[in-house]
Amino acid sequence: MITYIMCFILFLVGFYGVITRRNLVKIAVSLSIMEISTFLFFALIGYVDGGAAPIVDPADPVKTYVDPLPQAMVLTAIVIGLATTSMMMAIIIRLYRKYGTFDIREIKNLKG
Amino acid sequence: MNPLLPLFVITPLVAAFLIMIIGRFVSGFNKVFTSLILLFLACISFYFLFTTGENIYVYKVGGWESVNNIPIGIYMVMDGFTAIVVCIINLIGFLSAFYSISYIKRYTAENYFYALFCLMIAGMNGVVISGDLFNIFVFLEISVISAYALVAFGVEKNELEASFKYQVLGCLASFLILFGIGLIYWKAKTLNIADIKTAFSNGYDKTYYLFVQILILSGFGLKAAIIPFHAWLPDAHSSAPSPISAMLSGVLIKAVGIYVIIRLFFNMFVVSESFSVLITTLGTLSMVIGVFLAIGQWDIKRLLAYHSISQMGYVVLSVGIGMILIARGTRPEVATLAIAGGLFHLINHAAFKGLLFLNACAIEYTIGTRNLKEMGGLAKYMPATSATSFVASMSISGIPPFNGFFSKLIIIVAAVMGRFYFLAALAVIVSIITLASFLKFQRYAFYDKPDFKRGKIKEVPFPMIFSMIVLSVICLILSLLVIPGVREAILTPAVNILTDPLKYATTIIGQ
Amino acid sequence: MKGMTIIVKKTTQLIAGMIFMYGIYVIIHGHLTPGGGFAGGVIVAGSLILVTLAYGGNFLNLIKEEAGTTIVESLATMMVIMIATAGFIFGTHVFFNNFLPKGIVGQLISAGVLPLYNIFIGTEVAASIFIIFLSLIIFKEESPQ
Amino acid sequence: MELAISIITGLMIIGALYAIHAKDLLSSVIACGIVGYSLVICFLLLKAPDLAIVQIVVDTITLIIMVAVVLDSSREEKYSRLDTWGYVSAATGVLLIGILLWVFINSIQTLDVLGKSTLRMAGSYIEGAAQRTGSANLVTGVVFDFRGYDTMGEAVVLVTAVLGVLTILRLKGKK
Repeated sequence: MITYIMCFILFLVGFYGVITRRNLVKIAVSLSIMEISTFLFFALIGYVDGGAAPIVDPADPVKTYVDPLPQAMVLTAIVIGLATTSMMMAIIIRLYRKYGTFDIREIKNLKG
Repeated sequence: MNPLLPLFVITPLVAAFLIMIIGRFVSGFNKVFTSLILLFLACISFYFLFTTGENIYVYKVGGWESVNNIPIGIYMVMDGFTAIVVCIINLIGFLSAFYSISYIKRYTAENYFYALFCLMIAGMNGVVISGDLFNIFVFLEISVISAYALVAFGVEKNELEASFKYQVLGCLASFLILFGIGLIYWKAKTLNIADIKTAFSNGYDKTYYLFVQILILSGFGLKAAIIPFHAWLPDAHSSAPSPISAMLSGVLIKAVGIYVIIRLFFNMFVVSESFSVLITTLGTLSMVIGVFLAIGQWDIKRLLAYHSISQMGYVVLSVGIGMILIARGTRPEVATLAIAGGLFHLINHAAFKGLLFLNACAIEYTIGTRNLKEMGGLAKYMPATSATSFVASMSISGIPPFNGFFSKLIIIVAAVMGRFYFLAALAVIVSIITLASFLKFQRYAFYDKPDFKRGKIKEVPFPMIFSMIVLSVICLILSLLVIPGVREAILTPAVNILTDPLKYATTIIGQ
Repeated sequence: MKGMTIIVKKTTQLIAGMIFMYGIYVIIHGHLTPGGGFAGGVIVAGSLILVTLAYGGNFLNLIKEEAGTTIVESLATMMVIMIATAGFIFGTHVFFNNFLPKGIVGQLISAGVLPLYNIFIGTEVAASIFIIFLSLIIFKEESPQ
Repeated sequence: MELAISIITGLMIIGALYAIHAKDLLSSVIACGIVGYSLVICFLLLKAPDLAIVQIVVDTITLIIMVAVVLDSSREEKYSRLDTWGYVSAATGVLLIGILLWVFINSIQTLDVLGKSTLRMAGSYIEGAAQRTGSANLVTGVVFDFRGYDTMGEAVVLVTAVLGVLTILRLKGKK
């Protein structure tokens, strides 16, 4: 049980970072931390004690395997995370070039 | 297993890629091709609307039959409720694409605009017809990422800042949803919505259930801009190019937000009373606060964006009342009436909110400003826009002949019959304030003194007028849905899917 | 963008080719060993990025057409959808059906459609990530400081 | 096994806290990269080699992009006194986190412990899957054959992201 709780604490650390940080890069960093903890959570769910990695070698087929479904989901979610992070970074560099700062509050008062 | 179902996702995807490849050589290609594809999709969705009725079409992607009736592949499901939302997506999508033929000349890189538009439509269609939880998440990401890019399409300062805020909150919502899917998989060990319902209905732990529902509600509630999570909506909708804000406000928050909440909380989770009370309070809060925020606005698109929040509050309120009554098991006919009113208002809001945003865009296209103080007396110069805007304003504030009145009437009647008098009174007050704020919009924009120094104002080009007139005609036709004959064909199948808890699960597992 | 020192250039000459070949290996053996279309595609993109970072080059003449992404990436994704719809036509008339013969488990040509998916998804992922990186570099050079 | 993973997760939490509170932006980005790489170790411990390869490579690309953004900017994060609004948001944040953590701990008491997970939908992915999909690697079998529709959607997500980046980074938006 302790591993799941630690993983959720990591999720909350990222969540805290998104809420309280004002620097754009720090928000992107805490979002990717939340992402990392979600992938760890999926991998923890699929683990089976004594299960082997899900590669079938025809020599000795009979073995208990780890659950492949959460791994398939994480495989897709990792590349989705890469897509959202690269979009986020494109916007951040664009905002930095326009406003000259990474701080949200300054961007808000300059925007007005 | 009819083969038409995958067309909803394949055709926009193939269209997007063809636009990216061919649009570079043939200049006018992307505009015409997108409109044709979306018209074709609108026809298919109308075909589905009139033929599904009570039955549920299940399409097993990849041909994987269920193994001792546990579904293993991904299922595409088309039932009454899905048919309605698919019609909204493709029809408003076609009209916005047709509308932006002349509007998009102001922006560079039209190819990107049309490719992203087709991808957004493909994402929304994918979310609506999929019956698999993780599949909903993947297609949700497609539509939301293309929405981020389209909001930041004219790369000005405030558009970038609005798109950044939208991205941060959207990404946060996606990780909450992913964590919720992880928790659901942990307990139910399957991803098919119907299968999860059977896994959940034979026993669950209360705090686990509460935690999963909080995660899923806050994730999708953030996509639907319900009140505690609405911070991104006004900026994103007011700084996006107008056909896109018509799509965002009219369709995206419904197809990706409200539809998924209703589908999951009726057909996947066991309806629990404490949670339906929470949903109803969120609905009333967003209804009331949305309208009070909207009164002080002078920028047309921000005013319309805040009104979207309050109108969505109506839908969530009436669906919440239906959920409470189902959870209590008392007065089932009032529950069906409340849900029917909610769905009816969902359809109406798509029509008149899309039209209002297109009108705001026509005004901005000719005068170049969105501030109500700097306008006046446009009725003489722009007869078509002012007429359609009058139709839309009257229907959003619920004036009898138009569709808004009938759906709000059904909601208020259902609230009164279900003995939620306070909610019914609130609904009436909010409707009156909406009427006041739209009269202000009409007066300042169209009927005030014409003080123009900027030379002759001419009417907007044909594609814009065509879309606006078609939408205003739809606003009038939709009010026919109140007549029992028409309502039986379209609304009641959708309501039966939601009210009867086990119908969705048993038919899908059975097929 | 100016390249890096001579040491980095020399090491890149040595290892960039190997990384590229390793990426191709991971793509093709996707259905036998761990990794697959996604991992292999990203490794191939990594080797291309390594070469551009080490040697730099005058990217400004790379006109970033406004018309659309490079054809390679769009064609690759089109091919994925074509395979899926091919299952639609040849297989039991079902979308995404694995219609080619399955062969013997563990051999290179064995998993029906899967190697084709791996190859096209791999090229598509490699092209996409390389475009993202290139557009960032070109933007940093073009836009004023 | 569970002890090893909880130690690594503890270190990841410390790394994440440093990444959020770091003074210099570049070190914050690198700390985030390290947390990503330690996730690779967790994947290997949890018998998921597929994920380890993809995560290590994708994390490198994310690190390259983040460093490319942060490199030529003012690396210092402007430290300003927390005004009242800062305190309020920090306090609500911590309160919300406490409630969420408490509810999470209570809610997972009745679920399967780490390693004892039963299989329902995935059961038919394992036995007989090698023959049906023909692929020795079960995860690739699931990704490309049982759930191939997801992977096509996923490839389209990447294409959308590329289009989005190209639209955002073009210099002139309006004519």
